Amino acid sequence: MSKQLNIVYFAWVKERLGRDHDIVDCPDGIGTIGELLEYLKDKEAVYRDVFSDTERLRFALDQDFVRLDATFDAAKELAIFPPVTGG
Amino acid sequence: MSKQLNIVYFAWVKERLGRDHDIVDCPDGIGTIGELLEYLKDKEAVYRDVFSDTERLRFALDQDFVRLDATFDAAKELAIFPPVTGG
Amino acid sequence: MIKIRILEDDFDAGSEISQLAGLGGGAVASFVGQVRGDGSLSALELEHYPAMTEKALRKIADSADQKWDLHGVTVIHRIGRLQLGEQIVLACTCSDHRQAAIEACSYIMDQLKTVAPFWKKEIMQDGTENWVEERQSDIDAASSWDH
Amino acid sequence: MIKIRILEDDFDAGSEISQLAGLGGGAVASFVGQVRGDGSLSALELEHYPAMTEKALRKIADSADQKWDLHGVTVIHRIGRLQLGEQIVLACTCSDHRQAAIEACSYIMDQLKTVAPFWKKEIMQDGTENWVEERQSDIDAASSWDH
Repeated sequence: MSKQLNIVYFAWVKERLGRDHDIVDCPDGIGTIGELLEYLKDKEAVYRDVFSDTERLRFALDQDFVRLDATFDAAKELAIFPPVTGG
Repeated sequence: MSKQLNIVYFAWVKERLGRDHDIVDCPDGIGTIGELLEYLKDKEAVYRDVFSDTERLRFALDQDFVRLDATFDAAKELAIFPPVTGG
Repeated sequence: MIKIRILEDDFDAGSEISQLAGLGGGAVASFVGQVRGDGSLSALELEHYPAMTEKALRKIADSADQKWDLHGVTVIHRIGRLQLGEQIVLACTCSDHRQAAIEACSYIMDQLKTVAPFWKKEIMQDGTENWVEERQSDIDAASSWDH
Repeated sequence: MIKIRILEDDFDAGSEISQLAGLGGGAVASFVGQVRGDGSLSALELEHYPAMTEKALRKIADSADQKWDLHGVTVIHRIGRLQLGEQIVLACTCSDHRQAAIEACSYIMDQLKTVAPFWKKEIMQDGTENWVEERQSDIDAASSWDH
């Protein structure tokens, strides 16, 4: 059974995707953020463009920083954004 | 010919000497602060008491920190005080 | 006492510092970052991740509070559009000892630069916009505390 | 711009910080030291060497200004009798870069503790008085910058 994940975007990730979030039905067999990105890139050209270089992206699961190889398990919200530049 | 030196005291040095300055006629042959202190200790008991441990004293000549072996040359003012404790 | 604020409006750094000073330690260190007039810059736009921001700042403040003996920490970060010279961020720490207060303040700023979810966009005088890139010196500064 | 003040009256740290911030750098660091209520302490009496104090503080500020790229430095130190909780000292630095501002502020405080001609006397609640002794940790902190 697929699970639903809310994906939120910030900064140039949001601008280049042209939206601030997606609700994605995540098929079985996709367990890590990296796998999810590959799945999305297969689905839509804009994802291929914006997610092409994962070195330039950072991720948070339920508001905690994680790496590309993190599994999302029961997480409800994935955030994808560039490195932070506050302060 | 002797030279006149204004000596100023601060903190417990001042309190224990019971005065905030002395004007001292400094005889020929006395060139360093250390020699001057020995000269004063010979003259008066209170100096022997307050200047007994020079490790606990700090010195400034014309408002610049110097060490016990500094020569006072043309300096006009010698300050004798404990280590500073501001801030 | 840890105080975290995320604000669109400006803040009064002096009042924040004296509030923290009122907690009674002998040493209060603070850092204020403001929009620096850098050649052709006109303004900054500060975006953040609302659901995460306060949590991330509180985690940084808690971690400072564990590393040093502090009476209090205040962290304020602004969001939205900021003009040249406006205040962006305040980190303020209060301790019995000056090194603890200053080091904790420095640590908070270093961490904030790398793990608080804020993004700066530069609005230039000619109307162009660029997202600020992360700086290696900030990454190095943050990781210098890892030992 | 270097500003040195020796005052009997209190000062407004927030106003001093914002004046320095007005010089335009992106980073303003500050440190405030205040009388810490330490058990049986009632007040502090701050003595200084008037002919030397400003010169010594200016030398410290000049030296910070040479070591780091600063827009301005403010150092304020109070003298006379100070009650618990009262402000004693402010060091504030303004730079384009946060590390420069914070390090310079820390340096100024470390130097001030060892080469500015101030002496603190503690007035205890039972009326006894003691001159504060120098602390080895302050000497070590000041000499840690000598390289």
